[in-house]
Amino acid sequence: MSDNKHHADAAQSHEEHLREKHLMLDPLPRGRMNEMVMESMMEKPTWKFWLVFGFLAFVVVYFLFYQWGVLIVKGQGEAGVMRPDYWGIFLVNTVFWIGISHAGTFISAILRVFKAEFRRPFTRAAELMTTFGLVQAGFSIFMHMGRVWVFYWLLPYPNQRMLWPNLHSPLTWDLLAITTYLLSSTMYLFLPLIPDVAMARDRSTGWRKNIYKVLALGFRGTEGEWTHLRAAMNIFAFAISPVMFSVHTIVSWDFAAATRPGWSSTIFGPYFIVGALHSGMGAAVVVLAVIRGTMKHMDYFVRGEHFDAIGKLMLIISMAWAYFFFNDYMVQWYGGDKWTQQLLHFHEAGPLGWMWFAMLFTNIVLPWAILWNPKWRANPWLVGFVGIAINVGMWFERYIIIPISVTINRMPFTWRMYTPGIEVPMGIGTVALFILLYMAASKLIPLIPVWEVQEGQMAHELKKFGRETVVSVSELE
Amino acid sequence: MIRPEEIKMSTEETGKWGMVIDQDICTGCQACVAACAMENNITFVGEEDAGYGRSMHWIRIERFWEGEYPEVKMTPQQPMLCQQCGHATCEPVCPAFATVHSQAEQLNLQVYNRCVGTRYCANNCPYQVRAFNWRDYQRPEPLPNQFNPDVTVRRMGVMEKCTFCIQRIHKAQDKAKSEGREVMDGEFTTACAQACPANAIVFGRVDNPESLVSQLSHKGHGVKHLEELGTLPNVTYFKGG
Amino acid sequence: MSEQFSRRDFLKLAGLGAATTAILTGCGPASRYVKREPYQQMPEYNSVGQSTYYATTCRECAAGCGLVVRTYQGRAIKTEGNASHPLNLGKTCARGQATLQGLYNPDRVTDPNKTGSAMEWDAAIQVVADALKKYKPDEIAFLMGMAPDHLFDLVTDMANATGMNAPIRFGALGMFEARATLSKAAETLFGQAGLPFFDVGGAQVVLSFGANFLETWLSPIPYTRGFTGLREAKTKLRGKFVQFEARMSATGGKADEWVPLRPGTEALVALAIGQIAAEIRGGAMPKAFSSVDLLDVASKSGVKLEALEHLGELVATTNGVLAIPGGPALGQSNGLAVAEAVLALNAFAENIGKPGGVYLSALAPNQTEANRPASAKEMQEFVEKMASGAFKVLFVHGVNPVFELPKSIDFKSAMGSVEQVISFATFPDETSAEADYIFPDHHGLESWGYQRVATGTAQPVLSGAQPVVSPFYNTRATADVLIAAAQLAGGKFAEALPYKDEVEFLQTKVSSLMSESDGSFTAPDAFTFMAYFQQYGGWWKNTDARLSSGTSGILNANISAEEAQFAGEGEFFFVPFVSPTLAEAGANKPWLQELPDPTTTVMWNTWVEINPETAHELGLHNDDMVKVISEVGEVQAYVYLYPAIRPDTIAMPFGQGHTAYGRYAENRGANPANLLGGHFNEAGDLAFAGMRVKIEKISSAVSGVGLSRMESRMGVYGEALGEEH
Amino acid sequence: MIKKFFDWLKQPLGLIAVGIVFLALFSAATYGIYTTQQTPEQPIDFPHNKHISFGIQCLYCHPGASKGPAAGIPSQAKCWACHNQIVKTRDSALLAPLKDAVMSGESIEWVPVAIVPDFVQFNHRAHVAAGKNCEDCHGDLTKMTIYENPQVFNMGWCLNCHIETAGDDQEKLIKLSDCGTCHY
Repeated sequence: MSDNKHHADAAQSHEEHLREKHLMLDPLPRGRMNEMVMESMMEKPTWKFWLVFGFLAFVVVYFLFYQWGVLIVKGQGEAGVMRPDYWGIFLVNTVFWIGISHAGTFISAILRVFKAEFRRPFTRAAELMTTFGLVQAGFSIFMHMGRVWVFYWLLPYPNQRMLWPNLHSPLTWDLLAITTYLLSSTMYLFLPLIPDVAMARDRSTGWRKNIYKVLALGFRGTEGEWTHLRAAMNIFAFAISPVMFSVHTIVSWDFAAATRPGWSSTIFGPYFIVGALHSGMGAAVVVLAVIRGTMKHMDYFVRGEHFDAIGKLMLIISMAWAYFFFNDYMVQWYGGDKWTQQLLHFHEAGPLGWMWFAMLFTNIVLPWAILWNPKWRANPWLVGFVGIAINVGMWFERYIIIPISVTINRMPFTWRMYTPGIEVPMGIGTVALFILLYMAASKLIPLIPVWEVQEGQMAHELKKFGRETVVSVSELE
Repeated sequence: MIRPEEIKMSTEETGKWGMVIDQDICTGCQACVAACAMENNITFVGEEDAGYGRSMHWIRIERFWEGEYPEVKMTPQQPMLCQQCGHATCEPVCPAFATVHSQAEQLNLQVYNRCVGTRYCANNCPYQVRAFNWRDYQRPEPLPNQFNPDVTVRRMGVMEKCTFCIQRIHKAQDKAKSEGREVMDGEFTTACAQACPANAIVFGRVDNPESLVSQLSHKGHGVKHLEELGTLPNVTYFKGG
Repeated sequence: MSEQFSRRDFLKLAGLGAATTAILTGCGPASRYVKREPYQQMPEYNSVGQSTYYATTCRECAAGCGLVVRTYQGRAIKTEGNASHPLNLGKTCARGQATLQGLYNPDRVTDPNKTGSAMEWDAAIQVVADALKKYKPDEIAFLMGMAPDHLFDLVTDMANATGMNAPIRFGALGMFEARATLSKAAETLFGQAGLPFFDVGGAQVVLSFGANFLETWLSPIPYTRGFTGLREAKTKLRGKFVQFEARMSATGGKADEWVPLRPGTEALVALAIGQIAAEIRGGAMPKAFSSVDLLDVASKSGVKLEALEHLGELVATTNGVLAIPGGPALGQSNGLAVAEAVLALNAFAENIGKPGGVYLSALAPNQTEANRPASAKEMQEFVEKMASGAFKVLFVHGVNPVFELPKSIDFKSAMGSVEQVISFATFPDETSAEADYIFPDHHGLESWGYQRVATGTAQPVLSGAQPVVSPFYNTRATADVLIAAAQLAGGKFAEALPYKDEVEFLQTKVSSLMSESDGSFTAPDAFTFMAYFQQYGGWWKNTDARLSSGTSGILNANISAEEAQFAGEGEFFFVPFVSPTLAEAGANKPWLQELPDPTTTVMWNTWVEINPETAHELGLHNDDMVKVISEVGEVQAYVYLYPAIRPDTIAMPFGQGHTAYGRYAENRGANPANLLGGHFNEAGDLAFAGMRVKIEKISSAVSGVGLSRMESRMGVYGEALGEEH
Repeated sequence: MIKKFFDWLKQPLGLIAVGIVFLALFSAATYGIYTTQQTPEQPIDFPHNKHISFGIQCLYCHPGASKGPAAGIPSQAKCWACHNQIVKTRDSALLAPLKDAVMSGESIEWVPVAIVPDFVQFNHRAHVAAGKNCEDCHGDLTKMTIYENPQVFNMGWCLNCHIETAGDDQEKLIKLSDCGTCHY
């Protein structure tokens, strides 16, 4: 008997344990949950929030926009670019931010397609990252242009001069890919937002209600509306995945298609995508940790299990990145081209060799050392730290690929080290703008897709087969 | 896109205008550099920018060292300028068609007014001979009196490079046409070749077997730089010695 | 357009608009709102939109190369070489190319002025006339540059007629070329003074003892052409070029064999090579070569005995050996012996007056005897006279002695002892800054004149100059000023210069050539002759007028086989050399500043060349700031680790370090003349390469501060690539 | 406060106000652009039509057009050479600026009208040699006093004519549509 009771107790505690651990098994009443999300959003910002917000706003205005004005008036000479480093940190940042934006789509689209249930509470946060990241990438690439005021020449528009953008140029592909990506990811951000905005509309007053009213497009939650919305989201989830892959592949072609030692590498496409996911996952985990730590009720929605799941993904991606890095290195080295040899040696033993080793440490050693352990993996701050480290490492990777690699070319008479100038404050400005947009978003739209969580919770239940408590998930679609 | 059967061997003449530079007699005196700057309204950038790789020279003279003291030698001076490649790497990468191949003159053109300043062309140039206007470099009055009216004065944010003195090509062609004849070999030359005290630079039509430049470039020991990249450069170098 | 909104305002506004459009389009000012002014009267030979070309003579140095300047709508656009000029055959050096940057330099002297305050030309001429009248003729001194010759002739005429001191000429290039030494050595070979002419193009083996003939030496364009002839295997085998010097010059960089000998041992090495060659060839040992001991030479000079033997064999067995003395080799206490020893090699090679050999340069058409600029010793005497108050008025034209003379010859304070110093400087330099008056001459391209070609071509050439543009500022030709002042002064002065203006003077001087035979052109009358003279850019004879009858007596002369004496203390020999791109007066031209030095590729600055091994021992690195200390002074400059310099030698370029010379030159770099003491060789030339110096480290290199180089330190020297290259 | 303002804007009067402001801005901008496209005032109201009616050829005053890149403005001496001999024009008030300029030796400051940007290398000679008449580009000057552009000289207009001129001649088309023909 006692044995039975013990078993029953154990089952009971196991069940509780499961509920505590998994959001999907720990449902709250729908009304309560909606309220929690609304409260987290409507919570009156503290003075700390405003302090940070004000500081970031200052950084954005001064470092990003004012300095950009200076850059436009005085020319690219304000930046550290020169011969042979015609490309500098602006393009590092472009690639970096496009990389960050990749994780958003990966989480919300790929994981949706593959029905990874742990994605549910943070698809919105990830999608925001995509859009906000792309904004920074766009800014960065325009900062880089010598005559940004004629940027529209890069767009195909009919004109009497019969001049068109050059479709042979990887930069034109880039522009098309990025604009496509920005448009589609914004739409893909918006579609799942509709039910939540509708929810917010029903629970708010004043100007907010007016805005949500417009954004909700009159969504009432009828069966027909849901069917259409689901269909649309499914289509987008499938459609946006190849866009995401293509975008970073095309970004990699900016380099891979060039005639430069160290750049002409056939493996750059997948290498860049994996790199993008690597930094993107790192960024996502940081965002989640911050949301969880600073916003009300978020410890309910974002739990250790999520960090654990993303941590696993990060570990796998880190391994994939290591594979591609080694593969690229191996092929470049084995090629035996004397300039490439020189370049590879310069990466390791040049004045910025420390950066190369730091990159390997933060991108490979650190994730592998920490993320293998399930307990450590469930610790938001630890995983968040790894996320930051990976992002630093991935930024280094792009720095090594761009300004450090272009130092070495086939004309040794021109080799020169790059010293950044105005790029540094402007780069910091983009980071500030990214955070600033996030902070604004956290107060304006529900960061948690409530309906998606509720949907998941409806589909999950604990069933007992004999003594065993088993999680069962029903098919919704 | 070039199909494999279209790829020409670099020994075949593909260009129209070409140059032969004899490194054995080039003394590195910089007369060509100065002549080029004067002819083409090239701006000076000042000590700091010049030392930081931002000088605007369209032609530079490279020299390296061989051996250690006392058996040290300067390698033959190597004037490096735009090689006016027949299959240039700078051209396809420009998103705005600002650097295009002139079908008429077989030169790599840089259309300043179309340039948006992505600097991809310069990045992709294996010879690193393109110069970017990093700033709006000022030439105080009355220095602008010297501007050559036949050459556009470039401002901030555009790429520039050697044009093989295309303004002289046009002028000579215009003159020849008005006189109802063809441009003769040696009738005109580029500013660098004209100034060179050592006569180390010869310019002319490489597609005319009679011209001095094509006869010289067919001499056995001429070298074209980085031709293994398939750029089909139109400048032939003699290392000599 | 409304009345209130005047056109001027509109243009101003539109100008703003134009500037904006200019930036937006990335190219020069959009011309929409510019105004165009027609000619009042279309100048002769001009037509709208067409360039006009004028032949003239380059004034960047005294060599006298012919230029053809392209002008467009009254502006000078481009200098090109005059293809029919026998000296340069259409070629120019970098300095000739950049001469327009002097013409349109923003810092020129715009008006006649008295210590900065502008005055009228009438008053200025009165000042000159008063000076001529007020003082006794022998209290009036003229100091002139090496160009232009017509002004020198004018002043000489004036001096001859009035008893005024004969004009003294000086130039830093002449000082660093040790022209007095060359001239004196030539005298022993040819029996008369003058500049020797070395036919590099016709030689098969050239041994150059320090002569930087591809840079600034004597007449670099024809020597470069000669070098091409030496190397080009057209009618003969590719010639061989051996350079002997302690620091690899741009010329030495082209050598097939570069022999880094110890400074001061050039004479020994030349004699030793002669001795070995004479032994190989057999016969009597020439007396000149007999005095040296080979082993002794090898140990003193640092040139291995095998190397000497190899060179001796080369000299003995090759036809067409040519030996050239020059540069720092002559600027030593034994400079004359070096010149004689090297010329003795030529005598041994039996190339005097033969193709590929040594000639005495032809005299220019209206020249009766060779004259040379003052040697440093003569300058010292001149300055001593100035300081003693012997001169009451000093006229300075075309030379900048405050900057160029060695520190030990204190021109600046001597100027204080002269009552009136009148400068005719076109450009505000250190000397004119100290002058009481500046009466600016036109820029060379705005000037009339002629220049005698001193050397470089077989033909006697009188190179003609004419204004290619009308004067840009309120300047006046010095010849005109002197003629006007002389007439005001009256008396002998007016008699000496009975001309209406400079052009009439020129015509008088030049038209005497009309009757000469074998000229490049003939003319029926003086006006036509003058017109042709301008059109062709000068007049020259079509005959080879070089003196080719030298003696080989030098072989039996007693040539002192002593090492040079070095002044001062310190562990380093000091080799100052003239910057090949800036030379003596190029520092005010921004594009010359931005030309990389041919050897170091440094732009816009001065450097100190040190052997990398030595630097390593001393703990010096590239871009460290060091102080170079000689017995008379010290200068500071950045270190350049130069792989081709002797470990016991340091070198510095001359050309920078101006305290006044326009915005592009001022306070830039250092002037090695501030290290030079008053030591001379037997011919009176400055022993500029005969000093020992110390160096002291001032500060270590700071990242981002230092020499601006064209070359990549990473790519060329393997720095920061993580490995020894 | 802001809400009130927006509410006010929404009522008809507000909408009209918005419309007026918009129209005002739009017209100001249009006018601004319009003024830049106007033929500028010249120091002398030069009557091209009168000169042509006297039978003076274009090339008489602008001879550069057949010889080189620039057609050129005649020198003042050339103008005065004729006008000096005609009693009516010698003392005409209309020609006072010319007379003053000739007497004082100062230049008349004409404002160029038919111009292209500096990055366009235009050559009159080639166009004249190719059989273009002056009026093909510069319009019918018998109907103009001071010169006005008959159309905007922009690249589309140039290129159109170049392509039409080339017709089916491939070689000519390559030459005439090459960027380097006009831009260097």
